[in-house]
Amino acid sequence: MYSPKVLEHLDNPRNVGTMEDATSRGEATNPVCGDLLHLYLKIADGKITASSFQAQACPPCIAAASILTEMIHGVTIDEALLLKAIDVTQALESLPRNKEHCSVLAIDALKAALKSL
Amino acid sequence: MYSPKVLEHLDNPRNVGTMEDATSRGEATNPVCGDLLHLYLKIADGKITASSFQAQACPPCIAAASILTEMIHGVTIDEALLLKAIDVTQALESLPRNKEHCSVLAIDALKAALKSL
Amino acid sequence: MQTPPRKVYLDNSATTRVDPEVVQIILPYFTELYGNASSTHQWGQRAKQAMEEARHQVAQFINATATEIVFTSGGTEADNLAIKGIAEAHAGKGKHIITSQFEHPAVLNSCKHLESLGWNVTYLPVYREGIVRPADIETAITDETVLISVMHVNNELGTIQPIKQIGDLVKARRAAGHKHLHLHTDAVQSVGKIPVDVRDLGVDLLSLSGHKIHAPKGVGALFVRRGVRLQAQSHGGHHERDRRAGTESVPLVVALGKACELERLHLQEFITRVGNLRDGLEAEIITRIPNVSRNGDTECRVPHISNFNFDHCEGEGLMIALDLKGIAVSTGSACASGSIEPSHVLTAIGLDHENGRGTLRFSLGKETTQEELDYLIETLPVVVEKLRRISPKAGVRH
Amino acid sequence: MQTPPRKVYLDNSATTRVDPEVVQIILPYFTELYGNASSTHQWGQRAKQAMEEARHQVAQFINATATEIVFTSGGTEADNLAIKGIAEAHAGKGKHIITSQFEHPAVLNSCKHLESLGWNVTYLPVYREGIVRPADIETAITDETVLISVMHVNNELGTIQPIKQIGDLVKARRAAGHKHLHLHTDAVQSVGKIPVDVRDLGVDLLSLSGHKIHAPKGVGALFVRRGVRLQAQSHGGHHERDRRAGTESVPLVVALGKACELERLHLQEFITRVGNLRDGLEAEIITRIPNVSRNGDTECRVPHISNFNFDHCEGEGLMIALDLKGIAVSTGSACASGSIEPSHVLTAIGLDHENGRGTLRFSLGKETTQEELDYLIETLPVVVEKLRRISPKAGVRH
Ligand SMILES: Cc1ncc(COP(=O)(O)O)c(C=O)c1O
Ligand SMILES: Cc1ncc(COP(=O)(O)O)c(C=O)c1O
Ligand code: FES
Ligand code: FES
Repeated sequence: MYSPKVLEHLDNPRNVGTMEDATSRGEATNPVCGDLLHLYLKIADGKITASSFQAQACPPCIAAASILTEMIHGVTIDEALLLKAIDVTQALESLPRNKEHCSVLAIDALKAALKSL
Repeated sequence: MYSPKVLEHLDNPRNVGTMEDATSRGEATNPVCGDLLHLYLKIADGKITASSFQAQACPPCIAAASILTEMIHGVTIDEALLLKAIDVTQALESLPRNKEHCSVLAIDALKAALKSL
Repeated sequence: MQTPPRKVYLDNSATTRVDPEVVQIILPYFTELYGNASSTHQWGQRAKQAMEEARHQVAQFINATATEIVFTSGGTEADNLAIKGIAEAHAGKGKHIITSQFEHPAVLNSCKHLESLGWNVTYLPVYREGIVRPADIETAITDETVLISVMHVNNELGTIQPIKQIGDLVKARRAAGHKHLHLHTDAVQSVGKIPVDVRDLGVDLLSLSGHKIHAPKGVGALFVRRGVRLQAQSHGGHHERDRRAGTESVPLVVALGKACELERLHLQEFITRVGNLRDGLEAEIITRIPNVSRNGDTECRVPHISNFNFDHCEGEGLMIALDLKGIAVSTGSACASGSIEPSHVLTAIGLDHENGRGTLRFSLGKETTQEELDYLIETLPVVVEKLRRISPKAGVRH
Repeated sequence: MQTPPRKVYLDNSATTRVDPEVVQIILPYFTELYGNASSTHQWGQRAKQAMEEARHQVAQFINATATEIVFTSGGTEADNLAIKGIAEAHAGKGKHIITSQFEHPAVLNSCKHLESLGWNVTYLPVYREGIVRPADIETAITDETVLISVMHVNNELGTIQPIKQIGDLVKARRAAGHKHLHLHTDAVQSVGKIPVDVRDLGVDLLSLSGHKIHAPKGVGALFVRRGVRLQAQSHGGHHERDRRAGTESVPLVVALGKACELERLHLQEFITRVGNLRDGLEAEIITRIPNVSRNGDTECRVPHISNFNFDHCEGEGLMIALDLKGIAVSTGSACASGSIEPSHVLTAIGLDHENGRGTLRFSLGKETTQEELDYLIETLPVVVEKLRRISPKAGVRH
């Protein structure tokens, strides 16, 4: 049902946890499924130099958050603002139709974190 | 579905055919299924000394007529009049519920033949 | 003389032997790949994959797409779902159905059930040849008509119905604004025997059944053209895209897929080989046995069915006599057995008690051999003659 | 340390592995004894015999008589037939049904369908313990009530419902003149797991499903007490004494019969052995993993199901993580998978999003071993801990 990439990220999620010295953080929830995502960013010179996440969420949501932290590593804020849910989904190879909103949650958390700057 | 006895009589029906020198004959039809039975009797000294049948009918009906010709062999008219459909059915070991009327047809033909005396 | 075969099965329209290749392929789904296709773990996903592959195989065989295939427990359920499913979903547009007098009981009794709920049903005649006339359909259609259901091939006679012509007619009506008109065909007896192409036929719904094409009993499928609204008849979980609730029988579904693939690969060969065998059989019967006649049109029919009437005999007696010799045939539809009513199919083509009672259906299969038919041809005249000797009427007319 | 087993199937409430003995016994019905049970020749009669023997086996297992057993394509069809069949046959007497909030979708959605046709349905609460209260039924019954349908065992929690008490209540009402009151129980999850006796329970109808008791998917049965009037839902031939049209799947029916026989012979052993395994598993989970709780009554339940909530985890994540380790479990009912709604069963026992999302169901089977559970017990704490480390909430409360 889930792509190998999703399963791999679920089995071995990247950049898990809080970040003491985060320069910004963002939160997103999906009221329908109750999934919750926290994203922490460290930004220096207009670039994302580190990120981490916490999630109480379904597997694709965890995978989306995990891969997002990889995708935004070393990326400028402007570039990060251009990222869309579909980019996350494609990075995960694919998501079941009824789970595509999980990528949206990851992007929402990113937007929230960048807004909090 | 049919008892071995029914099948045996169907495979090897007794006393088939018309009888040139019959002393009486009886006919019975079932209007529902269209089955038709002719019974021929030779009677001497109040006893049935020979019988034969013709049928355009379903298997249990043929078997019923066939076994009836055996059952009435050497029997007095009074005894023959006492025969009932259930006796024929029992002689055939058993009949499916919806085929019990086939024995009735055989008995009807017998009654008709005896009445024509 | 060679010793005759002891078992000759010529009742392939009643049911078929499961292909050993099909059996082989389903075995793992009992004891290894036994997951529930609704489960999201490995066991479930493997089962689901297998099921979806089977769905493709079925779709490919009838030129449909996989999402248009709904798996059911058999032909009867497919017919019920088609007829009641369309009726319930479109009752707001009208309550009229057109069908034929000699449909399978699954169709007829679904229609009768709807009649009891206030629907109007027109049962079209099929004439002596056992073929529905499109002109009759044209006459019967009203604005209230939501469904036409005509079988592709009749199970007793083997006659092929003009579905494509009816399909054209339906398309024309629909183009003229009669949007709620649907066409269903019960193809249980045509699939695997003649080419069946849902696009070419122009049908909206088509039923098929596994056990008529060498898959096990208990599985079938309904083709539902994309966009056709249908009310599910089985309520429960979200199986089959909400069109049929109930845990799918993965092994049976896999069997149906494989059977469709095999039938697809061997269809042309079947038509030629079995058609020749059947024609040879008929020629022999006609030559060797007096007072016989064939029922139904002898041109427009499937290659494997032959329906004969033997005057002055009773069909059940013939059937049992042949059975005692190891030969399986049927007198009319298997479904009607055990009742003494004459088959509704024979009645529909105008045969009465007298002319319809000596009827036998021989239905050949992909495994039928000339040697088996030779045995039948030797046995049949003896059996017929024996019953005729018992008959009071045979003498009269001979 | 021994190498852990690679495949541990603990989802026996979703479906079971077909017993190899059952597979062996059905094989001849595919390629040798392949007749249609409606055919009157040898092939057909052999098939029919086998089917009737199976009917006896099923009947014997639940203390019914053979003629009271109607074979269906599964539990879903049995539930549909029971509910809609009773409703349609007795609508003249009233249009009220009583059921519970946590029935299987086959029951719930059949009831919802009837609601759309103007029926009144009362959905009884099941409380925190997941058990219907007979007093609530007593309150809900009106003279209009024609059917009470309460499941024997809930599929997610394993809790046993007081069917016998409800049966007594129904008998009392009936004795007092309420003749059209019927009692149905969905026993799909109790048959083969605890003793099931239709006379003792006092039910009029009871559903069971083959694939939950080591027969293949695609077959089930409905017990219909002698004398109970039921409207067939599948229209067609005269199969199953006119209660369910459609060519019966002889191999699957034979499988169901054999499975019932095997379950009957091994029921007591199952209860003891698997009950001990389950209790041991629960003790270990509670000891080794903090912040867990069991859902549903822990006394009045079947021996093989265990339903846990793991705080600050998401059930699907746990399930998939275990799946990656070769262990199959489920989060709620398999039928609900693929949707993001919380299970209606968990909602019914008062669990909300927050408290219900970390729920796993372990369902043991007759083949489950201690070694398999040891592997689970080693794996589970690691998996839970890993997900909790990701969770923003776990930190807050630990
Ligand atoms: C034309 C036709 N339709 C429907 C059916 C019913 O299909 P099934 O036997 O799978 O229920 C049959 C077979 O009996 C048939 O011949
Ligand atoms: C309690 C209950 N009822 C009914 C069913 C449906 O039975 P089937 O899977 O045979 O359609 C199930 C299984 O999913 C069940 O657990
Ligand atoms: S299921 Fe809701 S975000 Fe994934
Ligand atoms: S079926 Fe009519 S007499 Fe036998």
